[in-house]
Amino acid sequence: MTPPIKLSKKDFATDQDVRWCPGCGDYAILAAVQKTLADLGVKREETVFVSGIGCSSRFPYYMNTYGFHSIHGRAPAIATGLKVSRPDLSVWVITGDGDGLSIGGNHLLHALRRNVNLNIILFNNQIYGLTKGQYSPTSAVGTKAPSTPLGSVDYPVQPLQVALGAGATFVARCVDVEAAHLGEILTRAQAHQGASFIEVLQNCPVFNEGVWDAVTDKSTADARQLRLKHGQPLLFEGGKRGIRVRNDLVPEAVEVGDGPGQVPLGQIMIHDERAAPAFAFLLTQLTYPEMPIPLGILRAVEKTPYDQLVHEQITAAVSARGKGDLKKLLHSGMTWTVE
Amino acid sequence: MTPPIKLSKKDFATDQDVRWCPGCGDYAILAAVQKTLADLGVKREETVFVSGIGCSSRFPYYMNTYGFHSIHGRAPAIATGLKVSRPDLSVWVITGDGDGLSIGGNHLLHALRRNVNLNIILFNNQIYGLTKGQYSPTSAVGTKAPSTPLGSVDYPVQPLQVALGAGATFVARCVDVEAAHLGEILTRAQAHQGASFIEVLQNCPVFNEGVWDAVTDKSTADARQLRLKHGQPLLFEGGKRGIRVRNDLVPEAVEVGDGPGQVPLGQIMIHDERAAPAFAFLLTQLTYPEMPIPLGILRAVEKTPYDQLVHEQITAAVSARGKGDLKKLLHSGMTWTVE
Amino acid sequence: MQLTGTEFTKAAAAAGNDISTFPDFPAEIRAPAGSLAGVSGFQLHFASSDIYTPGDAPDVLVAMNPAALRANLADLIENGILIVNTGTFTPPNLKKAGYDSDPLAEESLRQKYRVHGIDISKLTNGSLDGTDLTTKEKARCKNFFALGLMFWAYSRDPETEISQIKGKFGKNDRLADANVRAFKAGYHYGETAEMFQDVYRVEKAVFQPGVYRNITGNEAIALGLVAGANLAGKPLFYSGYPITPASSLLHYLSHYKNHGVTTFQAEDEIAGVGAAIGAAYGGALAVTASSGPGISLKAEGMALAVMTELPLVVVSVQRGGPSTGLPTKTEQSDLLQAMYGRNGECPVPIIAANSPADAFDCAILAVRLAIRYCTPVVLLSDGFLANGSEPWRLPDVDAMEPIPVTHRTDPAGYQVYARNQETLAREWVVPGTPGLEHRIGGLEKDFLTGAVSYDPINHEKMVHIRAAKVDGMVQDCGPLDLHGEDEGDVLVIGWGGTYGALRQAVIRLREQGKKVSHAQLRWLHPLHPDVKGLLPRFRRVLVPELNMGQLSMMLRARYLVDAVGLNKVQGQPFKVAEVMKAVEDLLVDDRPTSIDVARRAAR
Amino acid sequence: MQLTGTEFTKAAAAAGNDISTFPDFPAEIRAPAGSLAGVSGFQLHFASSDIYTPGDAPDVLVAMNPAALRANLADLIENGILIVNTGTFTPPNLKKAGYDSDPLAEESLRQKYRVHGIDISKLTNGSLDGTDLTTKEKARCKNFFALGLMFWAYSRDPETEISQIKGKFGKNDRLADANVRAFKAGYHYGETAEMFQDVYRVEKAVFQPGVYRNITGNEAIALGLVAGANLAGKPLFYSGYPITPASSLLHYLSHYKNHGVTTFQAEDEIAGVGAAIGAAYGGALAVTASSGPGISLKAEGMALAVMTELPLVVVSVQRGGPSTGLPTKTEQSDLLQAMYGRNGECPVPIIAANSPADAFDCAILAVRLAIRYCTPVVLLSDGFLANGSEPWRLPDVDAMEPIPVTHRTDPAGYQVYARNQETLAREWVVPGTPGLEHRIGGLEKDFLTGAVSYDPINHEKMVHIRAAKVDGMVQDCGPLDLHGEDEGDVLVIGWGGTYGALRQAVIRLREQGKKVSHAQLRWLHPLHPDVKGLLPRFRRVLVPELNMGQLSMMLRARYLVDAVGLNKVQGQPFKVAEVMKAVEDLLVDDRPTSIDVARRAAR
Ligand SMILES: Cc1ncc(C[n+]2csc(CCOP(=O)(O)OP(=O)(O)O)c2C)c(N)n1
Ligand SMILES: Cc1ncc(C[n+]2csc(CCOP(=O)(O)OP(=O)(O)O)c2C)c(N)n1
Ligand code: SF4
Ligand code: SF4
Ligand SMILES: [Mg+2]
Ligand SMILES: [Mg+2]
Repeated sequence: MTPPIKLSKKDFATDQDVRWCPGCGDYAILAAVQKTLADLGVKREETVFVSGIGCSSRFPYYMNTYGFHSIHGRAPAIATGLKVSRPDLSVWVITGDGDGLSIGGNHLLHALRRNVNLNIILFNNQIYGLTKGQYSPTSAVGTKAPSTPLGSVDYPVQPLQVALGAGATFVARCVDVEAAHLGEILTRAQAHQGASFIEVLQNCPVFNEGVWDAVTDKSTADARQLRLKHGQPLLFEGGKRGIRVRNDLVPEAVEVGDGPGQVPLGQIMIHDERAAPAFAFLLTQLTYPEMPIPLGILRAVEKTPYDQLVHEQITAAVSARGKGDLKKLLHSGMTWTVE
Repeated sequence: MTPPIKLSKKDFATDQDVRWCPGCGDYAILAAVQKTLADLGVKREETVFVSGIGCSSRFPYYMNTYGFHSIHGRAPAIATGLKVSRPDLSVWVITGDGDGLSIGGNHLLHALRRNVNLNIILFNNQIYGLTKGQYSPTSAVGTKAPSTPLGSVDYPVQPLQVALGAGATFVARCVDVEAAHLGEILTRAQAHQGASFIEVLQNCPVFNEGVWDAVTDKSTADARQLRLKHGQPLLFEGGKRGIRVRNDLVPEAVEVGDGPGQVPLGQIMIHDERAAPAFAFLLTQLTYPEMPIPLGILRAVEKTPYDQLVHEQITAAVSARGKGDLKKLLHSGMTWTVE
Repeated sequence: MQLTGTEFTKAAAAAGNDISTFPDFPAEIRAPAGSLAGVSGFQLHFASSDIYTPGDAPDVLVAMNPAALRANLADLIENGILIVNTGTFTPPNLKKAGYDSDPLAEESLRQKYRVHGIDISKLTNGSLDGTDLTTKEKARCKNFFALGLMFWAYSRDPETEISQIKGKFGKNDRLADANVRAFKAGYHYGETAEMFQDVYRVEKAVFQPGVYRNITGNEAIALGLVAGANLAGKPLFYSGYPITPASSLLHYLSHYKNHGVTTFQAEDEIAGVGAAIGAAYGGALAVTASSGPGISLKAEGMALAVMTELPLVVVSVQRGGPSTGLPTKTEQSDLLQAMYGRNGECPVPIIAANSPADAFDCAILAVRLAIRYCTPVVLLSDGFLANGSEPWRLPDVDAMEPIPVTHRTDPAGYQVYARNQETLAREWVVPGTPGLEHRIGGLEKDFLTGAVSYDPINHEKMVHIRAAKVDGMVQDCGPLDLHGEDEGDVLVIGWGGTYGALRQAVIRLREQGKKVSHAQLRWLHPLHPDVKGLLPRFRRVLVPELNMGQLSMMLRARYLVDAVGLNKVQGQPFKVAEVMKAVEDLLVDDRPTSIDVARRAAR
Repeated sequence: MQLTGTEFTKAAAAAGNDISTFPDFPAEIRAPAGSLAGVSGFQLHFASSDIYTPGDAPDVLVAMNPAALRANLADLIENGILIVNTGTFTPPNLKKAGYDSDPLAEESLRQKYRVHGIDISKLTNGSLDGTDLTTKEKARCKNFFALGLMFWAYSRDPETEISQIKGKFGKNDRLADANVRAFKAGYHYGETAEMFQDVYRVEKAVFQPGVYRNITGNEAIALGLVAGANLAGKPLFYSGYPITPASSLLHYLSHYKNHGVTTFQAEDEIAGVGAAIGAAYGGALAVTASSGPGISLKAEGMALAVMTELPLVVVSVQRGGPSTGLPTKTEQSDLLQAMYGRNGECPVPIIAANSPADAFDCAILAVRLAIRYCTPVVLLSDGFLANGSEPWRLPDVDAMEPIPVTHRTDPAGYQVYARNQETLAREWVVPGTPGLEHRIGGLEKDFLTGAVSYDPINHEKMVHIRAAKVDGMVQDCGPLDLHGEDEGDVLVIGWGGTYGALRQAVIRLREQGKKVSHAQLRWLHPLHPDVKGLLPRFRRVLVPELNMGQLSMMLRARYLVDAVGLNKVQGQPFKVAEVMKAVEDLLVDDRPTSIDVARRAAR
């Protein structure tokens, strides 16, 4: 056997022209995924990207792996069938805020609650890109879009809250242009046994330019982003500030230190990926401008994935009853013979 | 004008034979709803019950109000259209754990996140009753049912967690047979402006007999139920025990008192319906047998309902641009005349 | 009553009779006993000649309460035997059933039928005196009393049944004992009272030699799918969402885990077809099933399978529509939904099972076509077949033709949409194969590379290829199931579960010397190639369907034949007499272009 | 190019020409400029005679880059004018377009067309020297340069356009100024260089007097719905989920809030139809719209509306299928989905708009039918109509016939499913009405009380009533749109957006003395009652459709007429010449039973 050749990022690119608009955040995500897979040394042929419909859902065309650009909102269901029948494959789901949370919300919910061993990346640009810019279920109230010239009045959902409500075992948030951080999270997601859900804050320069700038802008990122590190206190602004949780479970951003008006480090909440879900839920309540927004892994707990349980049950049935024999099966029940 | 005649519970019953199985928990819920509406003095003609498909969804046939027994899982969408176009009506949604959380999960999610002013009652019997007993998304792992002779392997969802994940503004839980408590909660739900979500633990004696007995059984209820009262400490077993939340947000059931090994009342968590959602989420983590299960209103916050915002926008548009004139509308844009 | 019927069926089968059953149960799980909505019927036909339907008008009706009487009396033949449980004919029950006065008191009833009033409730109770059963438990035994009565009436061997009951109730021998007591009491009551003037004895029908078992349509499909997967050497992946009358497919298959069957209870029908597509892409034999509105929900997914050309079996167990309709009643009204219920030109092959046992073969055929042509296939069944049963001669497993599957592994020259020239199937390449990584999806495909293509000519070409692939399946059609000469006065042409009624009607008409033939179509899309030549060789063509004329429309459009529909949409199967009458009308009168069972029934 | 086309259209309209446009844009939002997938075309036809289509082969082609040339050259008539922006014919661009060498260098090109190579990029840039525009901004102005060129070529008044540009860019007068500069530069360039041999001047077409505006199909439907609601005195409730090419209906209507319009962007198509049903139940004029796969998803909801008999308008703006297909291309392949894409016997009336302006009338008709018959109604349009435009003579609002609505308020004797004898409509009783509280749903209904009924005869009766209600709408059909005599050699019969091409083809053939007539069906279900009598009066019947023969199938099945299909499934409208050719073939040759545009196009 020849030793496997180490693949490079380029090996994960296809010969297709990438058709996203110039400046679209999707390019950066694509690059990060390609690089991560190369770094992880995964096999192209054992990797499948399944997507729905949307700009983001074009993703599989640009990955030189197996890929399925399916129908709007149904990727989690299709990926579930694939993963359950082929647990040997590494299955990724690419979806958008419209694809995954509008039409596809239910399938996402069920893939997460079943804890199917999928890596789900939701590109959140707070807009329907492909259909030319209508507001989405994550768009802020007041979004002016082709279908809401006077501003939207629907309250948005938070993707991470939906995921936690579904009982997701791995919940994370990243930013499109932060390749290194994205790579780290993707690596963790790939290692996680069960459904991994990653929200990527993505810029759509054409229909929603700068919607995440307030939190992703490099110059202010320090003050507006809370980098989650398991076992570490929730600190930001270079450790100068942190998050304390009051007795009534209200989180506060405080100055850290021992001076007057400051809060000692010991009172700063310690991040725990493995905590009960209310903790992660509390983190999702940290929203700009009142609070820095959390980036990284909010939750990662172990729970046997659905696909594995399905196969364990099948294996158990086979060992309990013996490998099924078709003839016997047909002849079961009451039979009689005519001569 | 003649003064309105006060209606009785019986006035809310129809002439239809109620077709649920003898002993079904649905009877008690029906009675409680009929009584509450009579007590509240609502007008039958201004009340509409919309349901999907399932045993529970037969409910509208037995209410002498307007009613719509629609299709499987879609009641929240239908009710949204009705309420948005007719905000003067009081619109109730009746759904089951299958109807509302399996096929209809997405519509439920969106009705809740939009905060449409509906009263949604989900009858949770942890089973598909109407189709003869398959397990549902709320069934415990290991449920043996016609489609899972070896036991189900899907992890269940918690209806209340799904609701909180969707950003629901009113979230409550009741038991089918506790008429008085159910009546209180229904009354509050009806008063709540926005989407009210009530999970009712319902017994299906035919396919899932006694699934809630562990927590609903009168003889042990005291120890296993946590009655939520806004502004009051989380106490149960007649106040002998209570819930304390540790610094790392883990809730503990403790003996209350000042004796050794006991926890002083002051450290017991105070229930706050208006707290940020992580608090209610934390309450949903209290599950039998480790913990008493919370009953009552977990969350109730004010937020202008969607239907109201829609109409405010329309009204604002009319006052800004004047009531639309069809002739003007047709003649808008570039026109030219041919003689 | 379902239990009683099932037991009787087994007994008849064991006695070597040809059987055909049609349980007709209410939509409510447990409608209040005694109400009209709660009537649970079970019609059973057995005879010593080959039979094809559960019997038209029954010869004997056992009415366990007033509602049952009201619901079924109209079906009983004149001078038929009517057994009534008088113990339930109480004023409240009469009221529930909508009777103003006691119908048993009416002279006309006794003139028309041979009425036997028996207080079955009381007799059953009596038979259980001294047991520790609750009143409720006792009441439940009364069906076994009735069964015993019928066993006596039809000279069945009570011992087989007694051991059956014991087997059924297993460890709970308190109940077994009670039911056996009730059963015996009924049997003995008949014997002792000599109630019946004629005691039926059905002789063994002439059967092909072999081992038989009794089978329902859904059981047969489940077994056929397992067999198909077996023949293809593929794991079976079945995903579905419960819905009457398709649910039991999921139930049966979930018992076959040791046969490598994976069952997935999806969150809805859309996920059901979606997961199946995912599994098909992964290389499994993927199947999804549903009924009526559930099939509507699968439309978008089925279209995706058409565009991506993946093997997939979609079973549609039809029920009464439209909308939620009549979930527990049978109908054939989803043929056109299967043909046209998707956007764009989106052809899928469609085959239909014509009897419970035939459903087994059809399921295997569906698997074979899906794999051979790399395409979604629709298998139509209906509520009548799904729950009805007949004796099924067990096939010789070793003699079954294998279903060859090839998954390309050679990367050299691979083109995603290159086709097999004979079948026009593209290659089924599964993830995990090195060097063959490729992307597929729902946008129009380049005819060779499979890349997204908006090219106008390519699009048209692909539309034609997809159509040609289905049309080309005529090569797999096998012989047409034609009974009678290939020319004559009337050709009766049908499809699906009406087979029995149609075949029997034509047999009887032919016995009367009428020039009538019968073809039952297994292939609906493509239509069997022989149909074209056959139609013009008959003076008239009658198309009986349990819908408003769906196959009829297809035949008329395609062959410009002035086919006459016999249409019944009552949630009930055809009666042989209805079909015979329609043919007879057509033989004497050339005018009608559609015949309406309702008009007569409503007379 | 979309902008350029729109501007030119307006100018032509203002000049009094009859216009018809057909924007053909790529599926990608912004496919990489210069790639084949990124080609954005805009075909415009104007003439002084009545015209019905955006023109077959264009007389002039402006290719802004090599890809545009490659994609469109085949359409240009021989000896037509070809204007090429040579500035973009760089090696990378040529490669992107798939050219191995520069096509402009080929002699054959110049022999076939009147080629004008112009470095529009450079000229545009030049025209903007001295402005503070970025390179990108400058590059965007080049379309206006091209527009200026065409204005000169067709002798259009540049001043109207200049003020249009200024109006368009509004406050941002930096860009307005730049575009005006570019536009003028183009105009002047044409003038100065005297490039074109013939300068077109289109005379005013003969129009009925009145006030006109230019309108697209989707705009027309949006306005028609508002008008319909107005005529009915009802608030309009529109719910939909974005999908090409239906999205702009939602966009347009969301601007009409002050007309009492509520727009609801639902979470998916199922919720879209669901919310509409809820609103209909509440008494609003409820409308939902979608396309292709989105209509599939609405099937179950539509069936519920059929069963509950609620007024509802469902607009299906067809696009290329199957599956996701070709979202931005036009097709007529969803007629049978509208007819049959639901479970059970589930009839809905179907009408189709035949031109952008006609869509306005059809929308009102759909509203009228929905209310009058208390039923869901499908209005078919397509991508061609949705985005194409034509001049529309504004109707006299005061002369429009009101749509009467009655909501029963009298509880005495109310029966939920009692019907109006003329229309078979049940009464539309809305919540809020005291004493009329009632329950409806998707299970079969008792024909009078509306209670759930599993009665066999009642079911059949209801199936017949639902069918009869739709069939009875023939009373509302109005005259058939027939051009030519009601007998002859060939009847061309079509529906929907093919109207223009078909009518023009038949006009031309008749000018040549051929005995050809043309009927365009607005009513697809029920079919117009005159069709039956008309068909046999022609030697041959040609049914041109942008599908594989869907109306054709309906006509053949119903009338047993040997109709010949002219079928084109290329995502493109018919060309007049294609239709003429097919008729001519049929006039000389009686044999073909279907004609295939592809075979020719692929030649
Ligand atoms: C059944 C169906 N409904 C609607 C559409 C149209 N559609 C395609 S993508 C999309 C929304 C995409 O939004 P999102 O998922 O946020 O993706 P983005 O383009 O923003 O990356 C819609 C509405 C469709 N293709 N299919
Ligand atoms: C589209 C569709 N799919 C499936 C069904 C079958 N079905 C009816 S009710 C039901 C589940 C009901 O479960 P739940 O909502 O928990 O109600 P319950 O009967 O337990 O009260 C199912 C699967 C249907 N009627 N329609
Ligand atoms: S529209 Fe937005 S999301 Fe879509 S490709 Fe362009 S920039 Fe990206
Ligand atoms: S099956 Fe269960 S839920 Fe349904 S009516 Fe019977 S007891 Fe109630
Ligand atoms: Mg998006
Ligand atoms: Mg349930």
